[in-house]
Amino acid sequence: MPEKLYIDALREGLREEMLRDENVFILGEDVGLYGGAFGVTKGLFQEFGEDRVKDTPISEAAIAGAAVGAALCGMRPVAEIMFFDFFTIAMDQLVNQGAKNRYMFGGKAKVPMVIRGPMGCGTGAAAQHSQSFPAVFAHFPGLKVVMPSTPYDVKGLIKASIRDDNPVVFAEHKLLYRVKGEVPDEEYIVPLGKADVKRKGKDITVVAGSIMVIRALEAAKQLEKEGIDVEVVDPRTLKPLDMDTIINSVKKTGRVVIVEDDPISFGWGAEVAAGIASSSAFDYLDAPIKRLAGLDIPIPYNPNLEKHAVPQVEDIIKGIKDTLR
Amino acid sequence: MPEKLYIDALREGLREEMLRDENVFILGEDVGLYGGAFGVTKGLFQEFGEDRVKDTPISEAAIAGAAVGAALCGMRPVAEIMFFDFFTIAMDQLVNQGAKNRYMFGGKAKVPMVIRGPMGCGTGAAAQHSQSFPAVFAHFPGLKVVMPSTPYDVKGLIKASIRDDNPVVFAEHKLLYRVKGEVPDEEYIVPLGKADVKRKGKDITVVAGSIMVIRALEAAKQLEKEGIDVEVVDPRTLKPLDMDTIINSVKKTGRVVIVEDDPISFGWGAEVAAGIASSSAFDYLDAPIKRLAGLDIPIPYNPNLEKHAVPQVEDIIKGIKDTLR
Amino acid sequence: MSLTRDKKLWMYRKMLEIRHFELEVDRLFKANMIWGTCHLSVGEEASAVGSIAALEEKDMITSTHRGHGHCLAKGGELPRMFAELLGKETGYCRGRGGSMHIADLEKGNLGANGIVGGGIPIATGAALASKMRKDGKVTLCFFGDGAANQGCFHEAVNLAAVNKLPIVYICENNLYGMSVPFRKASSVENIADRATAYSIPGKVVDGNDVEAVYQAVKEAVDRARRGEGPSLIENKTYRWLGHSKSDANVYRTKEEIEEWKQKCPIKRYRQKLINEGVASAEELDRMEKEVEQAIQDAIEYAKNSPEPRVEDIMDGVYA
Amino acid sequence: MSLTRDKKLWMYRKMLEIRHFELEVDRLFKANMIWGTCHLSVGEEASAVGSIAALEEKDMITSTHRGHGHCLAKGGELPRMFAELLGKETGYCRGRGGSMHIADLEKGNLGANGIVGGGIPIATGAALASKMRKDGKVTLCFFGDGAANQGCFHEAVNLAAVNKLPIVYICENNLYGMSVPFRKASSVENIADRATAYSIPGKVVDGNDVEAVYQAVKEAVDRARRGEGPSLIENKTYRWLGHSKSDANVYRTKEEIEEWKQKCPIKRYRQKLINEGVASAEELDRMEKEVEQAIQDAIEYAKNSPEPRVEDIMDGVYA
Ligand SMILES: Cc1ncc(C[n+]2csc(CCOP(=O)(O)OP(=O)(O)O)c2C)c(N)n1
Ligand SMILES: Cc1ncc(C[n+]2csc(CCOP(=O)(O)OP(=O)(O)O)c2C)c(N)n1
Ligand SMILES: [Mg+2]
Ligand SMILES: [Mg+2]
Repeated sequence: MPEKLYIDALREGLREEMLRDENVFILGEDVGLYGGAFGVTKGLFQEFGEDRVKDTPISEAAIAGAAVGAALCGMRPVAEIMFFDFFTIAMDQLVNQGAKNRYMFGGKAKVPMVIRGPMGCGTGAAAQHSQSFPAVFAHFPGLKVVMPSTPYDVKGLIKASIRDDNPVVFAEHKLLYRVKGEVPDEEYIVPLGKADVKRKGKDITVVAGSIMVIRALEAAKQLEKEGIDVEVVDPRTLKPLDMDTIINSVKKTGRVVIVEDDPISFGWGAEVAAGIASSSAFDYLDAPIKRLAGLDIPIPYNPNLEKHAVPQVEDIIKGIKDTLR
Repeated sequence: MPEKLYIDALREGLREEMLRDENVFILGEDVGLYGGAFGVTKGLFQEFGEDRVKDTPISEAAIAGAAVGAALCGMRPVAEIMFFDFFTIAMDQLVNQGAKNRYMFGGKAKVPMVIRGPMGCGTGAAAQHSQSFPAVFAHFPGLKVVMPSTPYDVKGLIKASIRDDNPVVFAEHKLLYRVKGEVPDEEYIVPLGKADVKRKGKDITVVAGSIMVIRALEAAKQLEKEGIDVEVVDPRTLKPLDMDTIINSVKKTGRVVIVEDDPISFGWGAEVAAGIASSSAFDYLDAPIKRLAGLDIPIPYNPNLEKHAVPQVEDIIKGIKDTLR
Repeated sequence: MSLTRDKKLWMYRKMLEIRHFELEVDRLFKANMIWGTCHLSVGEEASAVGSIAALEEKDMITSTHRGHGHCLAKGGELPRMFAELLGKETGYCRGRGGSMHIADLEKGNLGANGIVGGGIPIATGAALASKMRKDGKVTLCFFGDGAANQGCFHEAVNLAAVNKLPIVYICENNLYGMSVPFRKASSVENIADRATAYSIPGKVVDGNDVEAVYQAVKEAVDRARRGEGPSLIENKTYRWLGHSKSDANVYRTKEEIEEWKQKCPIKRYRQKLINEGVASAEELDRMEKEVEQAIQDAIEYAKNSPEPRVEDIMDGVYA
Repeated sequence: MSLTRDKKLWMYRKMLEIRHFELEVDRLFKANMIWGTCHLSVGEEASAVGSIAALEEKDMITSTHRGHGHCLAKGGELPRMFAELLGKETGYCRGRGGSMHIADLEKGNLGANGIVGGGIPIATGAALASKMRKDGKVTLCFFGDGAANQGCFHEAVNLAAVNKLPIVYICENNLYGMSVPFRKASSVENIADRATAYSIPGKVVDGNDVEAVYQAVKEAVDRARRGEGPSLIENKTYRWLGHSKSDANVYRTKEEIEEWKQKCPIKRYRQKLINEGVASAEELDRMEKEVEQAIQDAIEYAKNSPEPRVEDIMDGVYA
């Protein structure tokens, strides 16, 4: 299978859906000629023209709101928000309008839109350009929340998200854009709501999302040498959340470490932990559920501090060993 | 001790702090002559004048942002947002500015502000005027989140919040405004970060917040007749979250039900459950942790549906019995 | 753009329908038959009707928390509206939405909105869809004077203007945003003056003159349909009743309210229609009777409709 | 409002300081000595300096992502700025903030901002505080042409206008918001024209003429200090370099950039100072040498400063 960068796989997914359905269009800041701040939409403007790859003013609320309105009228907008932190500016339009419209209209409207952008730290962009908080959107009924970790997933999931008839928050991660992985040439989609066992193992379950999947796999690789067999489960979508796959894994291994890159308090790991603790897996647990996550701080600029703000491979290795002890 | 309404106790707290410190002022929509949509600020305009009880345009982002700016300059603004749902409009100013300013400026600024408003359903206000989502703010480092359930607490906590040098999200509940309770005449404050055991019991711990404290206490009263002795713990503040009090209670009773009125997925109950599951209380648990919460739906208008959208006293009784079985 | 007799009578009838509908709603509210809250537009009927009269059927609107009039003028049906207010399964939102969320997508009503200003970006997105699809539709976006101070107003109008979208922004300036007088909340003489900030046409209209509203909006709609972009129209009007169900009206004088009642858009239009010989007093009285009857029938329908079933409570969150 | 010789020389020196500071930052960036990203204002120095020259020391500013110039003009110290960019404990933010978050509260700089438009409501709140405290301070609020399309711009300026707050909004229009040309993003000839929407004075200024900027801002500051409310000033200018560290500049022509380089605000002012006999070429050259030396010293200081300690990582989230 050909190897591709996450960013290229994502772009391919966008492009294929635009070719497939003329209602799909892209809007956002600098998505046109410039190709997006991170280059995700590079070349699409040239291929599809300025109507379908639309530069907007710097107006995040209007971007999201216009996407909601266009979606209500049958278009399938894909809105890019330049950094995940800026989703907060578009919050009302996402959670009070897009998410609620269908239910409060009595199940009579569809809002097929995607709003996407990069979260996460690791590039020195500091407090207002580095936060991950996908859990926030998963708390609002009516939204779906996707958090792909590999080139394969990002392509399959963006396609599924665009075809989904609901508003989807699509959380990428800056550090993943340059990660390589296998991506088939044939068309495929990855359905929303299915977790993926990224590595099979029998000693302990690591539930990791987004960038932490990469780090968890690296930790697993290193621990393998010490004879520790780690299973890595990637929820892939937070809403719907595939607790079954997670619970089955925990039942098998009896131990679980959850790894996320958002601030630990009230992050998505809490929901996963709570889900396990109130599930049938409870009786299989041989150790307390361990959560590894970002510190409860805004992301600092200094590279060394920044690195310490979220779990690294070493932290995951340590967390696993602590739980196995 | 005199009995007072929650709304009156809250107003007393505001008034006392305004008398105590001339830097405290109120701003928001219709807070002046009108006295606020729910009447929280009634009379304060007449007493303190329009400079200190300031009607604003309908501009939630500017209200929050102006509060941040005024707080940076040493004022102590108390901003009213008419309904909790509208906090989303002010989100960026709260989470990217107010919450992060101090840390990203190297610990050199203070943002002593309170932003308050009513959450919750039960009045037929439907999807855009009924949602509770305090957990969202608790996920952003730099914010404190308070969620008072009684007249005593609301007065003591608003005073503590106003005196706190950090931005505080103060989540009231519409249905609590008319609840009565004892409020001493002498001055007091309730410190942020201290949970309160609202009822002592030995058979099971119920962790309930905001309106659910009232319902949990009612459930406990009814279960007492059946010989079930329920301990009700009210976290009171979500950030800081007093896990110690909760953990100690769970160690004592060995069983726990968490009751909240926000949508269950990724709500604050998840954090509490996760906290218990990764704590020293884990070994004391005789049953899986039970979470009762709102359904994952926008709040419906129809009163019967609305009632079924969040836990009622009967649901809590049932949840407790299920966990004791 | 001269109005046909039919159109004139349609406008009169719609205003009557709205007036009687809302007075009945007020009555039902006071009788505790309606849950929650609602916002009545009594006194403002000419703005909704005159504006929407300028549309074709395929065109779209977004409405506000004070949206009954817009819904009715855009073809909303009385029985389903009452049913919604009574929280019934037969209502526009199957009882899930209530007054603030009535939408009628088939008729091009993209919904009332509980968020002040919330509909403005949505309308703009609808107009963007029309432009991309070249479907020839125009969107009318209603909002209040208070809403014009929301950031999303600014963002959306600018977005529409740079893209020359087929949309008309209609500010219904009733001089108050809840209790706060227009002049205390908005630093501008007329909301229409804000058009300058986007280089689009802005026009102040006597919002109680249904034909004046029609003419102004028609011109803007035609312009939009020709692909020349958005306009901003401000209908100056007044709400006779309180802001919502609980409102002691402390912020307005009785005299001011009385003065505006004298400017009743319906009475005024009735006189005009009679003076111009469009219809006789008797014809108009008969029409009013019909409207009243339709409203009573609709209330009956709503009362007799079934409640939503609790088993269905999770329905409709996701498509 | 005639300028003293000292003031003129101060303005020239500050522009030089900013220019040389930023060129050094660019160099350090390219040498991988600076982490993250940063936005340089080379070519726009007259806007920051002329505006802030109109302030008294006690006055306040809010700045932007392109904020080095504002910080320096408001009294920011070179060593602490370099130290911040190098992520050092001695930096303005103890290495926690970096370029986009430098604040200097003691000098009245309420901070750069990573959120485009994010500082506008904050500045407005600062001005509200001044009005309530009657402390006589005026706040200057800087933002870009792109930021003027954010909703918070609209909300904040309206809030300031209805309250007659002591604030001056300064739009630094450099013709682009990242890659998007002003005309494609903003449906208005001049951002200053938006003043009409709030009934406040609006003025377009040649942003590369430091004295013109000073005069316009001074007038607005005086007005604000007299309690007459806000103004909106638009400094038309241009950034010579890319938007941020990674920018291939595909959206602008070489010719356009070259043309603006010809309008260099520093060269222009130098000529003026010499022509008017304010200073000789030698004096100005000497000044430039001093500035260059100060910058080299500052870089040394920054390089030799300690890194923040990981043990302190949790410090400063809460007061
Ligand atoms: C975002 C938001 N803020 C506040 C409210 C509460 N509220 C409902 S209607 C209203 C007044 C709106 O004024 P205007 O836009 O002039 O419309 P009008 O009610 O006068 O028709 C307010 C403040 C709301 N629903 N949404
Ligand atoms: C809310 C927000 N949206 C987008 C960005 C990304 N961004 C940073 S600077 C910039 C352009 C800003 O343009 P302008 O206001 O004209 O300032 P300039 O960069 O030209 O000085 C953009 C889009 C951001 N930082 N914040
Ligand atoms: Mg109004
Ligand atoms: Mg610019």
